[in-house]
Amino acid sequence: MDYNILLGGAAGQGVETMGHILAKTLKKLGFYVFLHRDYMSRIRGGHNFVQIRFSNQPIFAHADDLTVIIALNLETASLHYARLVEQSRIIAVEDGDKINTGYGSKIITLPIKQIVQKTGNRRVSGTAAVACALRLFNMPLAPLLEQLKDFFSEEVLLANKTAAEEGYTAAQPLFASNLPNPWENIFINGNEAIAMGALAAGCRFYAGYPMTPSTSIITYLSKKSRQATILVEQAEDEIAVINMALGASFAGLRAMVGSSGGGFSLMVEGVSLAGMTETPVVIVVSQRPGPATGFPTRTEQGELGFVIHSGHGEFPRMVIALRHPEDAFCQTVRAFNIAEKYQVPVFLLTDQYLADYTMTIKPFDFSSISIDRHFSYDAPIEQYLRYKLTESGISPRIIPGKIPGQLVYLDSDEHDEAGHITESAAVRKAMVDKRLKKGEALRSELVEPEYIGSENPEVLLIAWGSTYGPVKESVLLLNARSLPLGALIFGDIWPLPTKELVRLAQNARKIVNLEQNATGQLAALVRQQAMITCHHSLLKYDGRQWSKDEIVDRIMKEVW
Amino acid sequence: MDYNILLGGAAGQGVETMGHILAKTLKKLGFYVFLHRDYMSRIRGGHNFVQIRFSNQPIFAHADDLTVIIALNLETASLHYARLVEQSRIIAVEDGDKINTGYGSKIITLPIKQIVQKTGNRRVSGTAAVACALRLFNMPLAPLLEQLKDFFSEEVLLANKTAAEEGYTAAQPLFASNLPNPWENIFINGNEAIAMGALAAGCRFYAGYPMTPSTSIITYLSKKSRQATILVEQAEDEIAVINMALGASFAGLRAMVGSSGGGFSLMVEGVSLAGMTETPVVIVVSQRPGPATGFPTRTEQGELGFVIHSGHGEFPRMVIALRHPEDAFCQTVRAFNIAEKYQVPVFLLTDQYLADYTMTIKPFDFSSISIDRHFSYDAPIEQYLRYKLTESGISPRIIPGKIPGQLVYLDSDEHDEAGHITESAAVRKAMVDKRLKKGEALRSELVEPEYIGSENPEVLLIAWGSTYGPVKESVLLLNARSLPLGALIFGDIWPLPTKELVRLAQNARKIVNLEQNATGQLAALVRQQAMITCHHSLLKYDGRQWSKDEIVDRIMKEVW
Amino acid sequence: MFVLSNETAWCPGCGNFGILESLKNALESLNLEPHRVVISSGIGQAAKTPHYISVNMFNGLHGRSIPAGIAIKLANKALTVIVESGDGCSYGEGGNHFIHAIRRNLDITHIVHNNQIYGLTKGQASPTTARMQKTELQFDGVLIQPMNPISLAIGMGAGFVARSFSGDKTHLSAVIAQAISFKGYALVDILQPCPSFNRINTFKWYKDRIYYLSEDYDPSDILQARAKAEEWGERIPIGIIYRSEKPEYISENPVVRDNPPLVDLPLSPAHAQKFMDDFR
Amino acid sequence: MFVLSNETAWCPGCGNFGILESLKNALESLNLEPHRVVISSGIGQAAKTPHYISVNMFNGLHGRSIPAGIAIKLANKALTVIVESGDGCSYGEGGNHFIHAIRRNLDITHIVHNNQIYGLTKGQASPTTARMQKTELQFDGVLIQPMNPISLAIGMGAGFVARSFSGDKTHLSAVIAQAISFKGYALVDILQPCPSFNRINTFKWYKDRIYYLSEDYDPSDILQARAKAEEWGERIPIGIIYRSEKPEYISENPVVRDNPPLVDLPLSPAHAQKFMDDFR
Ligand SMILES: Cc1ncc(C[n+]2csc(CCOP(=O)(O)OP(=O)(O)O)c2C)c(N)n1
Ligand SMILES: Cc1ncc(C[n+]2csc(CCOP(=O)(O)OP(=O)(O)O)c2C)c(N)n1
Ligand code: SF4
Ligand code: SF4
Ligand SMILES: [Mg+2]
Ligand SMILES: [Mg+2]
Repeated sequence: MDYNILLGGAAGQGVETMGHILAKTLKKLGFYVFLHRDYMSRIRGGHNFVQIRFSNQPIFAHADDLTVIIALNLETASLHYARLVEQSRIIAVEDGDKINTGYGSKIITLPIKQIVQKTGNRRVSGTAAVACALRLFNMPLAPLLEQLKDFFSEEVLLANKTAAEEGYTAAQPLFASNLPNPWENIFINGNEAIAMGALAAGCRFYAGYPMTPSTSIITYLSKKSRQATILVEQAEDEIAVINMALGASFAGLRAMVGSSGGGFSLMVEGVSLAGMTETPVVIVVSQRPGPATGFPTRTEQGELGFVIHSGHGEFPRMVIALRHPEDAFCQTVRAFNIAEKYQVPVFLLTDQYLADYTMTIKPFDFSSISIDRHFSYDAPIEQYLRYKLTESGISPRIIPGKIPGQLVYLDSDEHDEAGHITESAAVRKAMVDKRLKKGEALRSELVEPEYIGSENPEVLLIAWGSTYGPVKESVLLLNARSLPLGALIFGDIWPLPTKELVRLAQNARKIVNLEQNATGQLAALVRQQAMITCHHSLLKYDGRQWSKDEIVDRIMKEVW
Repeated sequence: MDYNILLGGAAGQGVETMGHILAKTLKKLGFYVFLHRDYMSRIRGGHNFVQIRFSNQPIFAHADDLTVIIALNLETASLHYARLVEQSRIIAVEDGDKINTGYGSKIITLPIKQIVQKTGNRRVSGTAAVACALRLFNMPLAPLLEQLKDFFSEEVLLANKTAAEEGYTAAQPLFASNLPNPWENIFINGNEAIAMGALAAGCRFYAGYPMTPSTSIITYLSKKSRQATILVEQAEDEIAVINMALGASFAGLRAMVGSSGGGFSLMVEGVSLAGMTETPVVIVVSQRPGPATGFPTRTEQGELGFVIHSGHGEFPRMVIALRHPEDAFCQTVRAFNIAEKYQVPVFLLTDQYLADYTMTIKPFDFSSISIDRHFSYDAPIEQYLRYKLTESGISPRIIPGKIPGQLVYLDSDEHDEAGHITESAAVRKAMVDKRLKKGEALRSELVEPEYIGSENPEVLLIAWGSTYGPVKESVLLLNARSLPLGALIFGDIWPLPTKELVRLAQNARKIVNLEQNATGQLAALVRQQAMITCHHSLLKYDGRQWSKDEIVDRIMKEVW
Repeated sequence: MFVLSNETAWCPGCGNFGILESLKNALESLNLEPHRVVISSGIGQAAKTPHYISVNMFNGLHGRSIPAGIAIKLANKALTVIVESGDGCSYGEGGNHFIHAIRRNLDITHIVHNNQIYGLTKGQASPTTARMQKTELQFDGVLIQPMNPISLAIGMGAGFVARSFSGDKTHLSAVIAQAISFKGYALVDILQPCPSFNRINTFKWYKDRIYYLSEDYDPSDILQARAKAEEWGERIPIGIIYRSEKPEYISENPVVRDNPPLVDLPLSPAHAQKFMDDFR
Repeated sequence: MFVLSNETAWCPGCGNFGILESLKNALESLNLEPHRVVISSGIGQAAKTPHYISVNMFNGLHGRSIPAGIAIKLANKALTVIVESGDGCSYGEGGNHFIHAIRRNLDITHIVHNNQIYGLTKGQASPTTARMQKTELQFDGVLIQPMNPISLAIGMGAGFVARSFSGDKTHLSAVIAQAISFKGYALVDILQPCPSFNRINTFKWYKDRIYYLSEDYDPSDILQARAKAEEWGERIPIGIIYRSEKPEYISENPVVRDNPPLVDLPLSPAHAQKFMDDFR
């Protein structure tokens, strides 16, 4: 079983809340749940929806085919009607008269007038509709009633419960659902996973300036700031954000910032400062379609080239593309360790899709996490030199203020070992070499991309970051059709690990890059770093995430 | 004949002024002159110098070998002594006692005490030294006396003239100089050439915030602002700079900005805005060694990758690397025409070397310049659509305020043809395609790199921008030694023209990139865009420009 | 003349509607022509305003409405230029442009929809959010003092500083019209309820507190103006708090002053040829 | 205790020397330890100051000394944090941080070497350059009004606003020491001759105009302070122009207030495990 419910309406109608209530109910029932958000850049009106896919088998992405539409307004039904599968239903909360008769027997119109009358509340229709959906899937009502408690205040709880009961009786079971085996899980989105990773890694300073789709990271951390003892600062602008993070890091804290492309643009001078001063920092770039303001609430993988090259001058950095919530958590922890080990900026590339989708996964494993700060203040120090030339290029780092007589000089000019301004050609050369050496050393940390698919793929897909879920599912689907295909999905992406790629490329008949952008940025990177040219590009750049169905479709049409 | 004079001293000692006086004197005598600056990021003290190379044959770069050192302080002599050729002299203005006796007969100590006594002025020693140098080359004194008038006020003119006469008698002619054939020329540096290009192209708005080595562009334009009717604004920061330029361009002016890497970092969000809103703008990025504050007064080609990828999101742009002052002039004019034709940002990449060296060249040809603005307000307009979808991707542009009833809506969000915010996937896709189509069209404008060298080069150097002069001279030198070598020097660099490269690469035994940076950014671009891998890299990143001698040396050692 | 769009992306009950209408009234009362008016805006709910009225629009980046607006005016002094954005955009991200625009005193009108919150990004503190107010990000309340844009503007030497309220369209229309007529930088800070995210500074909260400057209030009296600027809390004055003529930028800058609008000048490469003499 | 470097990149006669020495005096008078003091500076001639004195240094980007300094203090409240830079760095490029730092009122000292010019870039106008003063870029003179940082700071609600003069080291040392002792954001704007590029505001120009606030001047009187802040031209007051205690940020922010210096806290992944419950 693999079902997909769309719940839609205008901004302000409670789409988010009802979607989460339904998803959490399904989660509690033990299903694998995947909730995907599609919303507009406005506070009221327009058209927003969530899609809740659930199954008793693991799932990794949203789907296009719909089993049920919960239409909080009429527009929702008409916009998504075409995606309904054969056996399917629309649950409508509007007056029956206004509804398109073309929907025929698919439509279930809830007796909203009565429910409102009975409950004395005009905002309970969503709850009734969700309950009705549960009934269609032959699920018990109790877990929903339980969920309602978490989302509604005492005042309106009763009304919602009543509405749920009414909605539940408005339909008859229609779809078969085998309740899954219970498993321990959490229901978390990519941004929450990043925030959890930061907390686990001991991040004590997060600065930000609100910008979709990065905002929920700072929001979560701010909620926890007292309990977790993490300082969370909303600054006056993104320039302050990055410079604050570097100040905090200099002073000895693990520091992190986040924004999306536009706000990140304002940080790139600071990125360069991190590079020159060898100050560790973790930077989340949560991509949305650009350029400029672009499509604020939609998704794209448009900043790969920009992030790799961001900031003036030459210095090492690491860029990790996050692939799914669990990866987001683990890579965030890893990013802090690498940033401090090599004293470089480490980037976490995510996007609106991954930021906003919520899925059930196994709880994170905290026992395997280690925090490696690479401070060297235990070693005896004669005269501390912040930029001491060493074999590895990595200089000892100490916390200013801790050792009487020892001072830390951090300098944005080209500097000597002590950190003072230099004009010397020889010192310059030594310092450039030192910094770039760290970039070489960093290569030893690289993790090869994850490979999914046939052992000897004829067609090799390459992809990165958040397309992980849809690509994985589509490969499994195509493999099931006996097509010898596989996908290499990059997480570490700069420096680019090329071993697996080179190996698999040798025997592949066709190499195809699949990206959520219009220019094929991974393909360009692979040409540059591995001298491998893709034969075909699958690109999508309308702000909506690739779905597994779309991928299968386009591979069959264009590639096979 | 090919001579090279170094004039050095502390900041504040008049190195700049005296260097220019000497160079201008040589220019007036009809020589080909090349003045190269090396200075520190401070106002007083330290060590600054200029090198003045001159010949009766065309020259294109500075040189390492010195014929004469004019030492305004003792440090100058000791720092540069090793570079003197066999027959050479040091002109020192300090007390003879303090001078290193190791210099032997090379030293000429000017009777500075007497000269100061006679002139009553302590700051005339440089003038005496310059006159002395002229005598060494057996040149007349009169042109120098003439030059002094342009540089000194009435009050000190006489003292300087007297000093010149004294200095002139302090030595005897030593070097043979054939006065060259007179030719009409100008003596100009790269930044002045850019400024002249902007004026010729009808730029009416230049905004900036001081930053070495871009500052002299705004300084020159500001000097001319009334006469040329160009508005020159120093803004509060570089963010204001770029947004002002876009406002001015929207309103109908040709607009330009300039900075170096750090200031440009602050502009990249604005670059993205230019891309999204299709607002023409010309952006000068005058490179200096980074990251961060780096080496403010020195040179590097470190921003190629950054500029090509600058700004979030995907949009077309053009990047032109300037190669020499004449090129700087022509390309600046061209940049304005291309920016307005395709409604894109066009970048001019220069660096401290090119910004600051001054050379004699033929006066610019104004008669061949055309200004093509590509406005379409002559055409009858029904309802004006700023982002009308057209075959070429280029939409008609009108000046707001000129046509009653017609409004211009410029929008940084993804927008429909009229310029209003959209949430539509289809409109998004159409608009991305429209913008990228312009990038394709723009390829038709590309000019192939300049090739210098043997017809069938065994070794193919590739280089870009300001290394033009040194590379050209070194190729000529090596060709003269019958080495079958050639160099392709890129001006247009994004999109990358690849025809010539591919042709020449086919038969070359070795391809070598020569760059003024530490990571080989051109080589990376060529791998990516032409799938050609360089066999060897010649990189220099100590802040000092490649010289022809150094290039010859390293080619002989590492490549041949 | 000035047509308003029927469709906006604003919430019902939002103060932005009153501002939009008042802007239209002001433009019409001044008999301006739509094609000779430009609004430069940033990003935010307020910044969407020009999409809903028939004037030229430069809807640029968050925080950057001022520099674009300044350059538009400089490029074509025949245009009426209005910079319009939210409190976050104008005083937060765009703070540096704000203070330096005051120094420049160019003839533009700066309209700030001050809902004391970041609306579009869903309710974080803006520079004008009250101390200890809880928001969607500052869960324990805002810890830093709010900015008082009126005193800041007066302290920086602005020539026209006004406050109005989106709930009084008559007052607001008149203030905007006067600001546009003022020769120089004119700030109109508008109290604007955001029912979706600011549950403290509601329509009623403002309504209960505002009072109109009396007929005999002399806006040219700087001392009085400074005192008025500090009034905030129980009673909030609205009206033109400070007004005095200062040297306006265009009348000081010979390049703009002594020429027709710069966009009207023809271009010719030959004009630049004379400068070649500098290099001979 | 605090050692000064013998070698600087400054010009003979520059006011920076007096400031450097006064800073040393102030730090010594307060009995601070060098390793517990941090100077965060930007880029410019003034910003080179920390290179010449034995304290920790964060010599960051032009205009960005404030945010780095703020975070250093927040990260380790046991440190004495001084933000030091030029007028261009602090009021021009860094203007937005300046105004918002005042709002935040964190316990840092902001020392501005105000030479009314951009020194390091060779003589362009800064935000404080006088109207009509000719510079190396503004050949016809500066057309926009100078910023008055003292009135701006007072207008924004700063708790400690002082002006001093690099030519009077006794006065300056005392003012800096008081600023450092002040709990909250403290601004010290220092008149500093730049003999190389500012030929108007010379040592003599300042010397002739400055006068000391009298013994009975009450810096807590806001009205008086506002009036003093406006004095500029023939007579320029120096001293602590305004002083009043306001809620200091650290004492307001529970995360910093209720913990040891954050750098001293141990890190353990297990601490975060409890938050997993949010997602069950
Ligand atoms: C550089 C940048 N940072 C952040 C954002 C995200 N953003 C958009 S609107 C906004 C706040 C808007 O607040 P305000 O200006 O007060 O306008 P309102 O929505 O309240 O009218 C922010 C932070 C952005 N678009 N660009
Ligand atoms: C982003 C950026 N823009 C411009 C510069 C160039 N720059 C360096 S110092 C300076 C001005 C310094 O003036 P001020 O802060 O007054 O210091 P002063 O040299 O006068 O002491 C400028 C514009 C820079 N380093 N970074
Ligand atoms: S969020 Fe607030 S400001 Fe924005 S439209 Fe809604 S009510 Fe108005
Ligand atoms: S340029 Fe001015 S501020 Fe800088 S050191 Fe010289 S005199 Fe001082
Ligand atoms: Mg707001
Ligand atoms: Mg200064």
